[in-house]
Amino acid sequence: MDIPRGNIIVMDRRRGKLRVGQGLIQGLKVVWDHWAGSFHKNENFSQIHGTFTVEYPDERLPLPQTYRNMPVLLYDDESGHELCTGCYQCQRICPPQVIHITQAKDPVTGKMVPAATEFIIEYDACMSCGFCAEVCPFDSIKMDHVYELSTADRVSLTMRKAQLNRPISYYASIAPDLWAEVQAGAMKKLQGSIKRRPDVIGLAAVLTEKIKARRLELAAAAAAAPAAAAPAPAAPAAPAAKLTPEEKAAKLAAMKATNANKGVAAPPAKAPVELSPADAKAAKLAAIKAANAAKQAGAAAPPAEVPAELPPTDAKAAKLAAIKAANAAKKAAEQGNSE
Amino acid sequence: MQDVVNQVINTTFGWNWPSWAIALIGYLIVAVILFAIAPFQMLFLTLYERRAIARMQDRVGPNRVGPEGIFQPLADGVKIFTKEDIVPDAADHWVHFIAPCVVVAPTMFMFVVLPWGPGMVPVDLNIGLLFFFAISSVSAVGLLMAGWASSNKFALIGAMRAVAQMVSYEIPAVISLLALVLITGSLSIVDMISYQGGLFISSRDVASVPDWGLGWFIFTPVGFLAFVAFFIAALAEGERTPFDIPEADSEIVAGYMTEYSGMKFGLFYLAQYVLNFLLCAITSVIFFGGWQGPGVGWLYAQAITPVNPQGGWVFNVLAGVLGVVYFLSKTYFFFFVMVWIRGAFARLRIDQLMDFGWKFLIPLTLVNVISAAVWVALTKWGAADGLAFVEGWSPLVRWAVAFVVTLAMNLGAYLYLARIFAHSQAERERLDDEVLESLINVV
Amino acid sequence: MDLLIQIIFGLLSALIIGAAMMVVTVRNVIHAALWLIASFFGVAALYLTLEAEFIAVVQVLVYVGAISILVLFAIMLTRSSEGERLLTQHWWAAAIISLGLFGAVLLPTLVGHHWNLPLPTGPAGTPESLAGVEELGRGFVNEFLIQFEVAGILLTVALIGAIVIAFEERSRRRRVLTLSEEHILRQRQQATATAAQAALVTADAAD
Amino acid sequence: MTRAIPLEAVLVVAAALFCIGLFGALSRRNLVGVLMGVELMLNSVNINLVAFWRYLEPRFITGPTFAIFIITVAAAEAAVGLAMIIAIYRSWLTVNIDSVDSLKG
Repeated sequence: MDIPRGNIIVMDRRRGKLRVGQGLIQGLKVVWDHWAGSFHKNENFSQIHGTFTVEYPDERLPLPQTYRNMPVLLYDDESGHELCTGCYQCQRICPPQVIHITQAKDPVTGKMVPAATEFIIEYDACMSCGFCAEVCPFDSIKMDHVYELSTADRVSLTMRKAQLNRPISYYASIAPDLWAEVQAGAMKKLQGSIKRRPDVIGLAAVLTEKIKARRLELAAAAAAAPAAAAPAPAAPAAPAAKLTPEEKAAKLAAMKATNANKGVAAPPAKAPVELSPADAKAAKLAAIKAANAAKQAGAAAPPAEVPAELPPTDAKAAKLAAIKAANAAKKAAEQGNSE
Repeated sequence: MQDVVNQVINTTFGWNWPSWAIALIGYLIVAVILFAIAPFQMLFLTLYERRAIARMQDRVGPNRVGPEGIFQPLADGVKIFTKEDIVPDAADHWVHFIAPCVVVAPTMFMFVVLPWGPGMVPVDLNIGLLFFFAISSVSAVGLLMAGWASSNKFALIGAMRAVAQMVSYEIPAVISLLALVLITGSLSIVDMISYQGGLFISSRDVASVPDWGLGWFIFTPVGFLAFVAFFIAALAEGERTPFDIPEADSEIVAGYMTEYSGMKFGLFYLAQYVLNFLLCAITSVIFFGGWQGPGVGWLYAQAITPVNPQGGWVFNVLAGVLGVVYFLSKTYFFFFVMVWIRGAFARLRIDQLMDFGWKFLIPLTLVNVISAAVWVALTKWGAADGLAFVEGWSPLVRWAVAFVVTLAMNLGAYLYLARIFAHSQAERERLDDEVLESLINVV
Repeated sequence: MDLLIQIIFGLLSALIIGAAMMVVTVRNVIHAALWLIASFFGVAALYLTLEAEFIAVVQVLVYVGAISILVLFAIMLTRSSEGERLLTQHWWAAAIISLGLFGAVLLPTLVGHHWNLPLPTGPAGTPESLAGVEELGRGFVNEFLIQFEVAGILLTVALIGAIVIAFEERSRRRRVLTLSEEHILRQRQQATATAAQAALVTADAAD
Repeated sequence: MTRAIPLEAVLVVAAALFCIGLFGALSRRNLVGVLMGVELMLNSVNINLVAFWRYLEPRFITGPTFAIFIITVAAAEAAVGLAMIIAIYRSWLTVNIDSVDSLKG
């Protein structure tokens, strides 16, 4: 007995007729058919017989493109820039208020920059409503398809920006049609915001880490190199037609370092002033600059080399190093002046 | 068992222990075996039920713990053992504590008269059948204790329902068995099994029938009707789904088990599944010949028995194994039927349950008892008992006449009662409507 | 063997008497009923030691399985009067009567009387055939036929009588409506209300 | 059995049970308690009957037959008695015997 799906079965109670248990037998037959049919798997989910069970860890159903689980942040594969501009739209609309954004500022001017320095989503309280993805004007937040998120503790479900970043290519792979719809607009808006982003602000967190490491390397190399030989070989990277984001950033840093080298007459006291932006990178840069300045000022100033060699892992250490370097530079300058 | 113990102790070791010590040891060994078997039956049946019902619902069921999920019951057991035992503050602590034991103990007692194979019965009581049902009615007391001691409304309602149901459905169960007791002429379960040799016709009724172990009561009209009535009553007594009113999850949480947790809850669960196993077993024993089946009788005739001391012990083992296989396969088939019914039917309301039991099942089984009397008269009585017209009929003819007459009686009774019952239900609905009308008029 | 039986008998007697004492002295009526069940069980076991298996099983079936359940039901359906006095005002008179009956009449009579016992049977003597279930059944349809029928009529009368006494008429029963019935009721009320309004309107129009 | 335990022992147990039941039936205030006392008394009578059958006339079935009749009567008595208790409770809202005294002038 095949019951077409989606139809309402109206049972005929057969009032007035003598009922002697035929209905019970009919019911048993239906169940028997299901039992007998359940020994083969129901593959297309269109019949009413067969086992429907998907044995989950072993086999998984393909998820539809519009499936949504948890929000993630997209960044551009090519430039490494995040699509997010820190516009707070998602933070405002989020019903359980689990999105927390810190707007980026230009370290030099102190102005707002269309990027987010920190972006936190508390996955443990997120309810997967998808409002953030819908409201995002830059198509930066998208809903991920990953659903195996369980952890042993609550804290590890608080996702920071580095954990939320996904390349666009990933999103295009899980939801190609959805991405194709918005791709043109999103990329155009991204180009616009990239123009307004100084330095490395707005780069994906995974890249900034690498850039940081690379910069330190370069800075150390530059510091170790003799001052006279500095200008030309400081930038080892050739000006190629197409640079990877890392190389680009590295080049930038190297250029800055050489600029500092060139500025012989630059007053060493400038270094602490530049520390005002509470940014690690800026501080580090300042440190490097100060060190270089110190080297320029006094040839016989060995302590100045120390801070450059320190591996400044975090902002505080960097700041400390910068201050030390500045002090050392000042001392060296005084010595030089007195001599 | 006692012969074996006697053989080992007094002949092999030559200790010359008294007979009561031998008997005690024999009974102890049997008891230990049964106490080991009962929980394993429960473990197996839980898995069996879950897998079977899953298939009926187009699912797979538990299949992750071990191959095909065979260790799932053990995992459940470990879980239940590690749970905290919570007793409500307002509970009557002693009664609350004793109730699970009172529920479990009778189910263990019932194993005493259950035959597993030829010559494999713990105690062959001459009132075995009555013992079985007398003991099974004791667990009702335990249920009532559990429900009352929990001092919980749901528990009390569940216990009341359970007891009302058990007491009501014991009557049709016992009366339907009474018909077969009339035919067999004995209350001993072993006698009932040995009556069922033959081939569709019992060799006791017609001596010329070959003994293939297939002369089951189910092939007679009396036995069939008794089987249907008994199985329905067994469903009600085992609180299986169409009658699982006492623990209707959607209405009264878990009935009398609501305030139980941990191993006490596990004991209720154990009692329930062991009772289900026993009911299936007694169904298979009484209506489907128990261990009777092709080959068992022949094998047992070659074995060492009090009748035939010169047999070979190999035949003992073979007959035992084959008998137990037949018995267990029948039993598990009936458990499958229980699961099948669970998958198919919805739960009854308590008044429907009572109506069905008292107004349909009991009259039906009473008619069946009269049919059984007719059957006995037509197949066994002679001129000496005042039944002169059967003289000269061959046993087969007498059997056939008895078959037709009892079939007509039972079928007629069934159809008539179904009609009456349907009318009474309609009348009931009409009365309900009247009450509704009167309510409207008041308002 | 004899010692074993004596020990078992002693334990059973203690169970029967102790449980019976609890039945009449315990304050909680439910507990009294549970002790009553224990006493019934002890009596059933005593029947077993007396080799009356059928009576023992009937005892369990009827007393434990039916009567005690009835008693428990009756207790639960009636409100127990906790906190009031357990015994009547003249309980001491009852105690004196019972104790006197036991100590002064029954005990001396039973112990002092000489019973004309047949030869003791058991492991030593030849086992004597006991009247079993079959004899009992034959007796019921031969010599005790009238009594059997009377007992049957008594049970039927008791069944009908109990139903008649405890029966509440359906129309007098307090009834909780189901959701669907409530819905129907409300619908009908609305229908009657609108009909009445319509009647009023027509009456106004007629005026 | 009959050798190990004297008939008197069984009869004394039955007599003690009877007296306890009598005390319960006479002194309990709860009607159900009274009924329980009566049940105890009936049980003791049954013990007596079965004991006499076993010790004196084991080949005849008179003892068990009477025991079964008494059990029948007890069942009927319990059914009717408890129905009456429920009926009384319905009209008096109590089951204490000294409260149900509307016939007392």
